[in-house]
Amino acid sequence: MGRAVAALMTRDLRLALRRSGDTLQPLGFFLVVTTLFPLALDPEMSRLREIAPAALWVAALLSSLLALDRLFREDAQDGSLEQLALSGRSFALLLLAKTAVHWLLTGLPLVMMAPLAAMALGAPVASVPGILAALLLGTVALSLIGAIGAGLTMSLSRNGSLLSLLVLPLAVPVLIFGARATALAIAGESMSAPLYLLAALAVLSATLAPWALAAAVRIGLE
Amino acid sequence: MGRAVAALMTRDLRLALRRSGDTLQPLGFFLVVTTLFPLALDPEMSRLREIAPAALWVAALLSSLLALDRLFREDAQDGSLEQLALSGRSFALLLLAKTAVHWLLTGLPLVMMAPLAAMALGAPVASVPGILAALLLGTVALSLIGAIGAGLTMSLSRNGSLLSLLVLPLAVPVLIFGARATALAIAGESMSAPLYLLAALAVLSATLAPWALAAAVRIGLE
Amino acid sequence: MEHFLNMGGYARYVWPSYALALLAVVLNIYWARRSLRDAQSQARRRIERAGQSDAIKKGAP
Amino acid sequence: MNWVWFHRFGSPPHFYRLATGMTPWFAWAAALLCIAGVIGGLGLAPADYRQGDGFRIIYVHAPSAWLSMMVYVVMASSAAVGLIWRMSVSHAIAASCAIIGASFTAVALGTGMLWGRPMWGTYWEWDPRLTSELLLLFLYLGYLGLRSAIDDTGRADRASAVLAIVGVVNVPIIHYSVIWWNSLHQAPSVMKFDKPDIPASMLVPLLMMLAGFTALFFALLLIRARGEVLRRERNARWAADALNVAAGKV
Amino acid sequence: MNELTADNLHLWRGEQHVLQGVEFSVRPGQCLQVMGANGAGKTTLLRALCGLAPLEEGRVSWCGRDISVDPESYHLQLSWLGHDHGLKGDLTAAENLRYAVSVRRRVRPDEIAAALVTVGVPDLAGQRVRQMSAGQRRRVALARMTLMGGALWIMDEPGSNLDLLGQELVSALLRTFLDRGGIAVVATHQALDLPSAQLRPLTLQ
Amino acid sequence: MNELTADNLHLWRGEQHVLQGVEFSVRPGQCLQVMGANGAGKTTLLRALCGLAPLEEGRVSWCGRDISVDPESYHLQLSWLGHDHGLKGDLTAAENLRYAVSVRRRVRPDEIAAALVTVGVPDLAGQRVRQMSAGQRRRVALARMTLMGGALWIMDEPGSNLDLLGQELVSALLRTFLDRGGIAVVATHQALDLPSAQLRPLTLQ
Ligand code: HEM
Ligand SMILES: Nc1ncnc2c1ncn2[C@@H]1O[C@H](COP(=O)(O)OP(=O)(O)OP(=O)(O)O)[C@@H](O)[C@H]1O
Ligand SMILES: Nc1ncnc2c1ncn2[C@@H]1O[C@H](COP(=O)(O)OP(=O)(O)OP(=O)(O)O)[C@@H](O)[C@H]1O
Ligand SMILES: [Mg+2]
Ligand SMILES: [Mg+2]
Repeated sequence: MGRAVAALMTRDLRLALRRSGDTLQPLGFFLVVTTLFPLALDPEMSRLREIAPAALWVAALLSSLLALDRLFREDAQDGSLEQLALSGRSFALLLLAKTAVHWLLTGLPLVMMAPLAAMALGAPVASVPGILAALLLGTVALSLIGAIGAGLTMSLSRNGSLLSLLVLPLAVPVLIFGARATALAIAGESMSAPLYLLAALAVLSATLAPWALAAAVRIGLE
Repeated sequence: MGRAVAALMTRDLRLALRRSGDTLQPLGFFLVVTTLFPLALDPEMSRLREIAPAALWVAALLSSLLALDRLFREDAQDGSLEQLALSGRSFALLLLAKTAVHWLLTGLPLVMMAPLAAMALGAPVASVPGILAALLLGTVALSLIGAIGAGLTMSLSRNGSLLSLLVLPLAVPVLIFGARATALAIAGESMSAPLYLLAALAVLSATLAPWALAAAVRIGLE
Repeated sequence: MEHFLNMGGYARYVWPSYALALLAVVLNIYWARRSLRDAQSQARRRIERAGQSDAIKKGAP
Repeated sequence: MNWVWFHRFGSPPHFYRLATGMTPWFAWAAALLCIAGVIGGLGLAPADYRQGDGFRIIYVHAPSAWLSMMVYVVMASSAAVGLIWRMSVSHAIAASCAIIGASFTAVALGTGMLWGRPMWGTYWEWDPRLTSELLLLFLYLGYLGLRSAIDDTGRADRASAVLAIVGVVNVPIIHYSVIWWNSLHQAPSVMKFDKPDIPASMLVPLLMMLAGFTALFFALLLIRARGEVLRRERNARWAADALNVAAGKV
Repeated sequence: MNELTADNLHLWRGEQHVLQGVEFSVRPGQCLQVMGANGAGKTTLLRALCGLAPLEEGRVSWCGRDISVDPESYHLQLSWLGHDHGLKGDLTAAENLRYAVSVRRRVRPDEIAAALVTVGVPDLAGQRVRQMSAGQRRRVALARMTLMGGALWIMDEPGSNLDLLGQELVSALLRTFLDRGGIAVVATHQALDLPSAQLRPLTLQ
Repeated sequence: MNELTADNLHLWRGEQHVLQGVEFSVRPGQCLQVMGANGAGKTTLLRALCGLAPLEEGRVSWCGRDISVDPESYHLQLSWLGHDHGLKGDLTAAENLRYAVSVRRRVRPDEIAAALVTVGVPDLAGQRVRQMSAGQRRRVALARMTLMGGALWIMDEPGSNLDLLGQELVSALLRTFLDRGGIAVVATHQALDLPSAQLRPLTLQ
């Protein structure tokens, strides 16, 4: 099983690197959005600091949304998803592996860029570790939730907006708790409460996602 | 020629809005996206009003990017783009028609939603016309720029797509001027300067787009 | 009565609320019964088609 | 334990008969309770000492808000049953819930906004409870959108079932949002398990309305579900009996 | 008079010299059957003839004029069927045909229905292409060929995914087209059932 | 002993009753050739046999056990080739094969090279699938079949887009597989060149 997962993940990573543009798009979007906020309002650091959490998290959520649509659709169209479904390995696990790649390509870069973005938005240095932790948990949850939506809309070609309509309401709790945690971190207060809730959400989605993914994608393959 | 363009546009529209209910989806999408910002902040109208411009324009960028990825790719994969290229009609015009549909599906709904969204984000009523004008110009520019990017992506698809890397830098000025104009409108000041710049950008991309599109997509079809 | 309709100055808010609720109830009843009727007529049509195909299979006129 | 009742319930013909028989009961209960509740709420109950007569909105607001959540739970659980035991009947029930739930969520939002104007001085406030209710509406819309996007009923059932189950997580968040965040919205006073803190003359009509709306929901549900069951029926025989049409005699 | 000529076509794909000086000329009523092993260059040649793939050397001319001079009027004469059929899965067969053909000319619903009858899928007019079988899709694509009109058909393996009746259908369509004075270029692995007078074989290696 | 049995399979597509009580059983060394006109239901049947399409009625069983009981161990025995070949265009042939097969079993580079030789595209190991011809892609997909192992092959029109040598290649691959005691289910429009003892025809309408 380990080899299967490894093979699938390397395949997807290599494909992503071959089309570097698609891979970098969410990151670029994230950058544009986070820089747009300071530009939009005349930059007084105090103000920026107040909206920094919102900016960070909305940017994170939307940029993870950007790459979702492609997550399963192409594999479904060229028939390689059937091959996975019939590989005799746990389909849920394989799809989880694909989701993990999605996180590596959209979530992880955000986490690594967060310090930069946070600074740009005027958050104090001390708050960075907290922000990192929050983003780490949050992006994981977002990738998992988003993957379920992608699986459900995989075989429906036309709807760009349906996917977001399905995913965003589900993703909002993550957004709320993440933003509060970040706000608290920036304010220098204890962020443990929302962080716990984030962790809970991450765990919940991690437990729910595998079967939901497998079920959704199987239905899409019929 | 008129019939050709009409046929193509109705085709793409019908593909996007298979059922009458689908028409509402873009609207729902914007409702959700604009809902995100207030959620991420703890609600105080004053601050909402400040991020309203950024929020609106982020939504605009996102929606155009979401739909962009599939603007030409699907037609290229299933071979219907070749059919258009060999239809004996002006290819540039046909591609422009596709871009127009893209705007109808992503830009127009946003423009129509803008009053509501602006209010929800706490912008004063007086500011609505200005915001509308800015969004109208801005979304047109975004759609055209995005289309060029998508076309180039196709042509480069052998060594991976560079969509975002092409589109985002070009889109940034639109966003900046747009957000600036919106901010001024909300503040109740004169927004003519950024509005002129937006108009200039829209015109520029409208003049560049047709031949750039045709050239890029032809290369992609080889 | 006057007093009742006035709702202590809150008429502008109370009555629309009740109207809205009533509207929703009525619409729901209408929609539900219509969907049932549609389904039934659909089923009838399908049954008749099935019946005909049976007849054809049996070679009956 | 014996599952006979479960399987009988799962058999379309039996369910269809059962539903046909039970609908009028729920309908009448709903009618009586709602009328009584409205009379009691608008007429008999005294004006609130703080909110004056404005509080009377509660008699439509709270019940519809309560339905908005209960319906989703019903939808999600029957969807789960349908997914696990491949029961077309419970899929039919789930499919019937969505529109009802969506409309009552809209009513809760509307009445709430109408109530908010006099009480909070604004129609809309980005308050957790309010926002989460709005999200519930989006959940319903997403469910409906997904269903309408899939042609084949069977696939639509299974796919939307997954969505409903995943989305149920948000319901407790709506319910407890008032407690978790310092919300403008008032905390549960009726839905509290210890003894409620409203005078009986106000409380009784509210309870009547709650019961009435719930009954109304089940009546609507049974009507719709019958239709949905018929739509999913491939073996025409019992359907023919149910519709008293003789199959083949055409 | 219509005529499709290719002289000395050269085309590289990557490192590979795929078309090495291909030459031919086809006149009305003739069908050029392009044969060759997998990877011989049939598709490449056909795309070059359509003007989709740029040539390194040589020229394709229609009625004596190089097609790159005025491609649009050349394309008005041309109907193309490639490996993939160019239908939208979310549209019904009838919609697909209507929109595709309307781009070139005004088309009446009864024409479309008639075309679907000729290709043997009369009752699929209202069905989504996504919900069709591989062969049914190919047939709908053939229906588009018959509707697009034009004096030149270029088809890449028209018979793929078709059953035996389908293979005959392809030959029949070609025969009627050629008899009406059309010019056809067809890449195929199966033999075409055409009178040898009309058949001009061309084998690539 | 391995055996694939289908009893009384019923399946609807939309309003259409596609599979109407299909029944058969195939034993090692036998190839079930599924035939039928376009739209007869071949692909649907094959997908149902794989467990991709849910049946309304009837059961498919492998070695006497219903495949829906323990699908994973059944799928370990199964290799599937559908209408579309399931290769990633941006990966080379060798990469495609390595990743696809590694999901099931450990595979050595020389095995992959050998497989590419057997299907007749020895020099394409390093070429992107996007840059291959239709037939070359199909051959790479066939190479995957030979590498995936398993005792049951289910193939949907393996010969589509293949030249004549390619058609023979398919028959040859099947022969060796059957001789090794494999079970094959193949939907095709062309005749398969197999000893009639091994061939079990099944025609759908
Ligand atoms: C758009 C605005 C509003 C929304 C979306 C909303 C939403 C809700 C929801 C979802 C519930 C159900 C609570 C539960 O059972 O857990 C509820 C109950 C209730 N709401 Fe609102 N509400 C709004 C405005 C208001 C206003 C302005 C008031 C009065 C000041 C109000 C008073 C109540 C009361 C008294 C209950 C019953 C609480 C209980 O006894 O459990 N609501 N509302
Ligand atoms: N984009 C490309 N880059 C590099 N080589 C290519 C490209 N496209 C095709 N080739 C090579 O050119 C040769 C001819 O390809 P072509 O598709 O014309 O073959 P074909 O005759 O159509 O084969 P088939 O019968 O399988 O369709 C093949 O060897 C293929 O590998
Ligand atoms: N998703 C679907 N919805 C409705 N009908 C469908 C769907 N998929 C297939 N069909 C119908 O089912 C029938 C069988 O399709 P199938 O693909 O099995 O045919 P086939 O035997 O593979 O044909 P071909 O030889 O062309 O591949 C066809 O008539 C098709 O129209
Ligand atoms: Mg070819
Ligand atoms: Mg098939």
